[in-house]
Amino acid sequence: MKHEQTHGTPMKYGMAIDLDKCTGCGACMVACMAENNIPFKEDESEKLVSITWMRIFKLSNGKSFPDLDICYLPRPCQHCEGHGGHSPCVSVCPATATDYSQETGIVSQIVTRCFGCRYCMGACPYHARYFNWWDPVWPDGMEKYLSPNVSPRMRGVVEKCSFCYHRYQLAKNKAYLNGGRRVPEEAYQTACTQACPAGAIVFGDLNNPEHQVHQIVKPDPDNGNRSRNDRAFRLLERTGTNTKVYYLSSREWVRRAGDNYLAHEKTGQVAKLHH
Amino acid sequence: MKVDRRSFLSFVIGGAAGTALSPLPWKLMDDSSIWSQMWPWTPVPPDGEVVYENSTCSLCPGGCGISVRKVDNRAVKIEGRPGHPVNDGSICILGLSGLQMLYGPTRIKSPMKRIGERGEGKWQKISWDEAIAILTEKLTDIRDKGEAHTVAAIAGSDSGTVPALIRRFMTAYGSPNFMRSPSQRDVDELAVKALFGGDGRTGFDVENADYILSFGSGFVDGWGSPVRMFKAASLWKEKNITVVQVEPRLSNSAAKATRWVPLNPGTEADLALGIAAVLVDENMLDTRAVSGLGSWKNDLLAAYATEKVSQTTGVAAGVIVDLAKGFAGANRPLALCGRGKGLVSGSLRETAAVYLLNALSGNINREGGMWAMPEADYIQWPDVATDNLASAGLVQPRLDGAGTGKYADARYLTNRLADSVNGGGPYPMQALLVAGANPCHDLPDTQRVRAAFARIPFIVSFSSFQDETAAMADLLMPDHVYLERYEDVPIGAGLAQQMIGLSKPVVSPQFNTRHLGEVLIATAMAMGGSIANAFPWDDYETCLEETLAEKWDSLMETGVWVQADTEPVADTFQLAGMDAPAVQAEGDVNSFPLLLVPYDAIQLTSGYVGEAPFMIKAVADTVIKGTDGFIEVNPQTARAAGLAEGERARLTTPRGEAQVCVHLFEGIQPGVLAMVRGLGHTAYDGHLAGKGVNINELIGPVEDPSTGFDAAWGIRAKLAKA
Amino acid sequence: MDSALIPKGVKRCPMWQFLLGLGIVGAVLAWGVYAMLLVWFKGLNQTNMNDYYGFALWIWADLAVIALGGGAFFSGLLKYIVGKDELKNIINYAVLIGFICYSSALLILAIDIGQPLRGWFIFWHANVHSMLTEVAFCLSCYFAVLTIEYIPLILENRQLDKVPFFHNLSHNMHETMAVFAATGAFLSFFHQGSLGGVAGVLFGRPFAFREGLLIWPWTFFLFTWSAAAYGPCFTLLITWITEKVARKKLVKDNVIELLAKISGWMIFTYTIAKICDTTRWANITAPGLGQNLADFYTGNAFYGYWILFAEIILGGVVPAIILISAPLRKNPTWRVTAFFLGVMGVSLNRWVMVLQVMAVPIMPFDTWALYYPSWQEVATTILPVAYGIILIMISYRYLPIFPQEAELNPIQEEAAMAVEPHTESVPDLKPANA
Amino acid sequence: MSTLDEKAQAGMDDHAAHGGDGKASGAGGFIILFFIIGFAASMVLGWVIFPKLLYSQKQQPLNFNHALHVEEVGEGCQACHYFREDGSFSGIPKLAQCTECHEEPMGDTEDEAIFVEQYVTKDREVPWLSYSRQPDCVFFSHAAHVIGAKMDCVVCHGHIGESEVSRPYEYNRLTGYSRDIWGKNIAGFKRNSWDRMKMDDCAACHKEADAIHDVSVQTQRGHCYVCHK
Repeated sequence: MKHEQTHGTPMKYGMAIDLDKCTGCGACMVACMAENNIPFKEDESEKLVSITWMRIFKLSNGKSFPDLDICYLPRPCQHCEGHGGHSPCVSVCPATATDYSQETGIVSQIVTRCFGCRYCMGACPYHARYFNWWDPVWPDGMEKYLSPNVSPRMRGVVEKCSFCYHRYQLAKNKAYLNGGRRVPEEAYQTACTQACPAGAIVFGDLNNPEHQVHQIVKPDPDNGNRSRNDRAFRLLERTGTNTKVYYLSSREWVRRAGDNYLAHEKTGQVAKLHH
Repeated sequence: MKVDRRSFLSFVIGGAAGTALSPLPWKLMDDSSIWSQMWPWTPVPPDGEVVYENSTCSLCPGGCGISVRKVDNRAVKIEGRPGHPVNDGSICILGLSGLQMLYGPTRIKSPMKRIGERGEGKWQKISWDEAIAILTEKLTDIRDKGEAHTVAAIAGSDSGTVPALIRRFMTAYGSPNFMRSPSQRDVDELAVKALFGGDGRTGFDVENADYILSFGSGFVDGWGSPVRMFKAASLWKEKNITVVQVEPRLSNSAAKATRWVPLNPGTEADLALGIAAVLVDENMLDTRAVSGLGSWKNDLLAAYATEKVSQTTGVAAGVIVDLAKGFAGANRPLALCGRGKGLVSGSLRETAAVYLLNALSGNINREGGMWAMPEADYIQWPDVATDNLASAGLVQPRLDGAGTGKYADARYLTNRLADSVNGGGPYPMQALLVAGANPCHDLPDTQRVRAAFARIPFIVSFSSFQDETAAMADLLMPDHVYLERYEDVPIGAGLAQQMIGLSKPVVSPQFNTRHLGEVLIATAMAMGGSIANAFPWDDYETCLEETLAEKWDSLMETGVWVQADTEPVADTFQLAGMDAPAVQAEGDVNSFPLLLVPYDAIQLTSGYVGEAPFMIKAVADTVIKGTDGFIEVNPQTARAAGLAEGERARLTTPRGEAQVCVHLFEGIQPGVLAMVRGLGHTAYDGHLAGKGVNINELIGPVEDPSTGFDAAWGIRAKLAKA
Repeated sequence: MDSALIPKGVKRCPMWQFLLGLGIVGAVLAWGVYAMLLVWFKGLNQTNMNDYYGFALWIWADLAVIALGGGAFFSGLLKYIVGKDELKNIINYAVLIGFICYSSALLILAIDIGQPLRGWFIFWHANVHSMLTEVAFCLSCYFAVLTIEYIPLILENRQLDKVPFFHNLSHNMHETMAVFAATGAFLSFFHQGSLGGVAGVLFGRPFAFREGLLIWPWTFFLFTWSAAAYGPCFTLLITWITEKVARKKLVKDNVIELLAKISGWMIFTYTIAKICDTTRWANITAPGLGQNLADFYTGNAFYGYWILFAEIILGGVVPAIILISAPLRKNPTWRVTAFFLGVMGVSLNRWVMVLQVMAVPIMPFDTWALYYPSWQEVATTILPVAYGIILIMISYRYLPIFPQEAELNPIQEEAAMAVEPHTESVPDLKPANA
Repeated sequence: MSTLDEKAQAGMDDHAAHGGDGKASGAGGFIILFFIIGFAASMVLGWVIFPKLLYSQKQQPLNFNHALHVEEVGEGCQACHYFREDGSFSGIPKLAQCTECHEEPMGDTEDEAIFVEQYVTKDREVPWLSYSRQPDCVFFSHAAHVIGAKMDCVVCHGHIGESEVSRPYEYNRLTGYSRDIWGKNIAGFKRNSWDRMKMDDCAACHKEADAIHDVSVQTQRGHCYVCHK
């Protein structure tokens, strides 16, 4: 909004996920499913056709017993900013069913606009986008728990994590009622952040120095929004996706697993590719 | 005029032009796309006013506070309740899935009686009056024959008013056979009695400890009060505290620990005593709270020399000394025990050995230490005035043998139930009431449990769900689920505080179900006499309100009641239980060269309630794929058996065999196989039934000779290509 | 029976034989249609695609048929713009093959999208940044051009041609064909290129991503070029197959050789460009993203270095040499081998740019995803092949596709007989020069 | 057509042209007639019959007199259609709200009797048909418009507050949506701002009000999530 942007700097919602704390328990996944009316089938063990906006990957250091180490990595949509808002998926959608907001930094997905070409899924290196291969069917009676805040999707469209944008919408409603426009930090938190029993996820405005996520990440706008925190890394930072989900780990092998490196390259210390 | 081809063509062209200029094609194109945007068969959730209802989750013993979001009359989401002393806003995967249980199709929707063969699944809906009449008639019949003691009841827990009502009913009726589902709580209570000399449980001040030595306790796999433990584990990370996880498999807890010490399965007690021996040897002790240590020190040193322990446990001697020094060097070290989630009663020797470590470091009943918590005592009902029939029944020995002879210290030996019913007991069982438990799936050696159930002439299930035990029942009297009912939830689960939570009806009952408390009161009334007199309440809510007395108002308001100061059971730790023999895995090494150990996963409930679809969806494809269940195998072991990742194999134990898939995992010792506990359901619906293997079909109870509890930590096994 | 419809001066197989052929191919077509309906009514769960394989067999088929259909625009360009007039003897067939390829591509796209009823959103709510938008617009426009190019051919049917309106229409359209050819070439440049861009712009996928020129990645130009190079190969291969099936020569060798030679040089230059591209990508682009060739070609059961060899050497260098070298080119066996290898090469290239892109793990902790199509996908992919064969059978039988056919295969005794019956079927319009 | 025919004629040889001349002009008239018939028929089908087939009507469960209520309750629309504490909009009142006044019949109209007998005494919600219900994928913030932009209800809802009878609820048979959303006029012409409430109408109004959220990188307009959920 023209007169809105003058109200302050645009927001850039993002996350910091502490992998030292994450236990891989799956509460974030289920919180997301429950919050966002995500359907399920009788068999969800075929993970390549299982809709999980939030998915937990299991990372391993590849060593043998007893030196093996594992780490869990929850992967929501990374809400890539790319270069100037041209995230990998948004720029390829032929029908403008997904866009990047300069106001919130959120990559949207409008399922009623999507006609299911799946190009965005091919473009997303994080596999954060899911296709509705089937009609969503809730077992008899279970449709009662569906939330009116998120529209259930139909067969044949792509869906993905929205950073629980509807919570922002609702928080903004309340802000209007209270005579304001800005949504306070605690009024807009994603379902996964709220649920995480380990407190591993921190969500907020990366542009706002008062927000915890900013304080943890300390993004460096002069260096492609890289974190100034030594424990922090982003997934596939080198591809220039410029994601807004930062991960923290004290283990070097975990940080190295977040990106592709040639054998001689040092973790987290390679120049960013320009394009 | 003649309509020739050209005229017709012209008509068609004119029609096409006219159509193109009319809204018909364009509007149809637009509308059909709009139709496709909201197909009539895609549900549209109705909007409405949003309210949040506070309650307490009772799906596990954790006792978390929940806040249920409702839109008009529908519950749409369960969230953690901010500010709650247990979980402060967080919630676990099970708690989040509650609504799928509430609204799920596997609920038992009304009272039913069996009309087909047992287990055939043929039921007839009946009214509550009829159900209560059937139950009353059956129980009266048995009692009138002077055989009241042949009726048994299994409950999920024995704390809180509802289990107390069951127990009261059994007492008034005249049966000593009240049982509860086995768990680590069994051995913990017994250990508190043996070591501290009173009734109670242990509590662990994990938040304030500064060194954690966990003997296989899955502190982030569902041990204790799960959400509280998750939060503690994060706190440990923040405070940079050393956490040592001792277990044969790289569990999630082991992966979260600062150090994982793999050891030979089943040798935890040896390691704990080995560490104790180092502490004694190096005099790194604080013996203020320990009595009777004197001469025992030498026995300990002799029996648990570091080298010897190293051999038994497979842990290097240096590591043992290291652990001892780390433990002794910390200000507030804390040792935990109970494998995984603590679903097995466990061995007294192991429990006592770990508690001894806490005692030797002087952290009993101290900040950051282990507390000997007394039992909750808020249920103060007058004693039951039993009539002659009841009194005669009550003096009979228990079917499971608990409380007498060599099992004098055990309260419940539910693990012995199957053998007892199958002919080993003092008398046959004539009727069984099951509430909040699913023994036909959860008890080890399920085949034998099911055989026992087949012999029981009359089984009543109060389950809300179509579980394996309900499938074996003759009468179904479904309870409300926790979101539809009032209930007090005493929170034990390792907390170093006394707390009571309150479950409140968040939504009105969805089906024709009835509160178990109400059913018990109604049945008692119907049976009349002294039984009716034992239940002086009009309804359950009155009973609950009267019982909670002054706590009621604050519970209604805040949902949780915390006792300010609790007097510990005792401050002195007496040495006991540690000289019992070690519990060995069943089976012969030559025919079964490998060891199968169960492990617990937070994504599975491993308890009374079946996993909701959401939970199963979060299970990795290396645990279940399709209907196949996996076992974790070290690649070396798999190679030796000629098995590759994902390959099907036949797993055989002395108790049974199953087809499994192989998952290669470097996080497990060669020669050991691990299988998750909780799968292999035969009841419920297609979202759960038939997935994976129930490890209880492969493993049987192994009695701890000193207590009678099941202390099986694994079983010998062999693996071959399928 | 249908001899009135058969072009003059040529001989066609008996009706029963024709119908039998139609029946057999029609059965395959019906199988494809059944699969198509299954997909439309039950959804894309009928396929073996998954969230890692959003693009699979169908998109490959699209890319492949469009590349192979490139013979139409390129021979049009050569004939009408460059002025290689001999190509008029094969241009009809090139147009027909192009028409089949492009209509097939559109059909497959209509099956491939999850919400066919909303397919028009790509035009109505177009996102100008998307390569697919560019593809959709240029593809549809070029398909319209191909239709326009194909119509005069239909109108040349002996009976239709008798209708003065059609006759004139056809004649006038022929006159303006140069304009359409130019438009077609222009549109083709963009949509062939955009199809290359589809993979090349995926900057999140180092295997596909290419740097480039202006707004386009290199793959944009490589795709246009390869379509121009290999499209004629396909036209020539199909011509050869048609000749084998019809058991007669349809196009003179000098025409074939001319197009083959041009194709050879195009393949040659394309292969050099492709090698340059691959070298740069392997040594600069991918390593800049922390990946090297071994990451793309090892660690899975299917995609190995062989694919590079098959695509660039077998499908590029070898056919280029054969077609450039006059003695080899003039030898029919070598020539057809080159056509075959070329078609294989470009199809493989499209496969790599679609399916291998999806298969390669990007996040270091991810794994290779392999895929095999379901029968529904196979059937719907074979469907256009069957449809193409049927359209060729009908077009060949009733339309003067090959201007040199009559000359190359003079009819002796039956000529008169073949003409006779048609006078009855259309009594009021006597052909002018019967 | 005739020019085409002449052209065609030029292409024919003499023999054929002879017989065809008169015939062609006669047929030409018919041809035009047939064209007109086809054209007119399809225009009637498309403009008159089709809209009748496309839309269907339902009556509200009972007649509601807005004008009367507005007069009675004062406070205007907000008296019944208010904002909840969380900033959400209450929409059509629930029965409980009505029974605050209508516990007993107020007045003796037939509708009042139906209301009390059928709904109040039976404690059943009235299945009102909402003229302005947007599709499920739409997030419309009344707060942003009414509180934030201080817009009048009339802009989108028209003068429903002055109505004395409930007009029939018209809905699209194919999509099931109210005709108020999808446009009263089949040609898509709007006379009033409330005649249609499709996405383009939202966009047009936002543009007019200079309230364009030009934050979407792709559309240079509002971010999709401003109005979608």
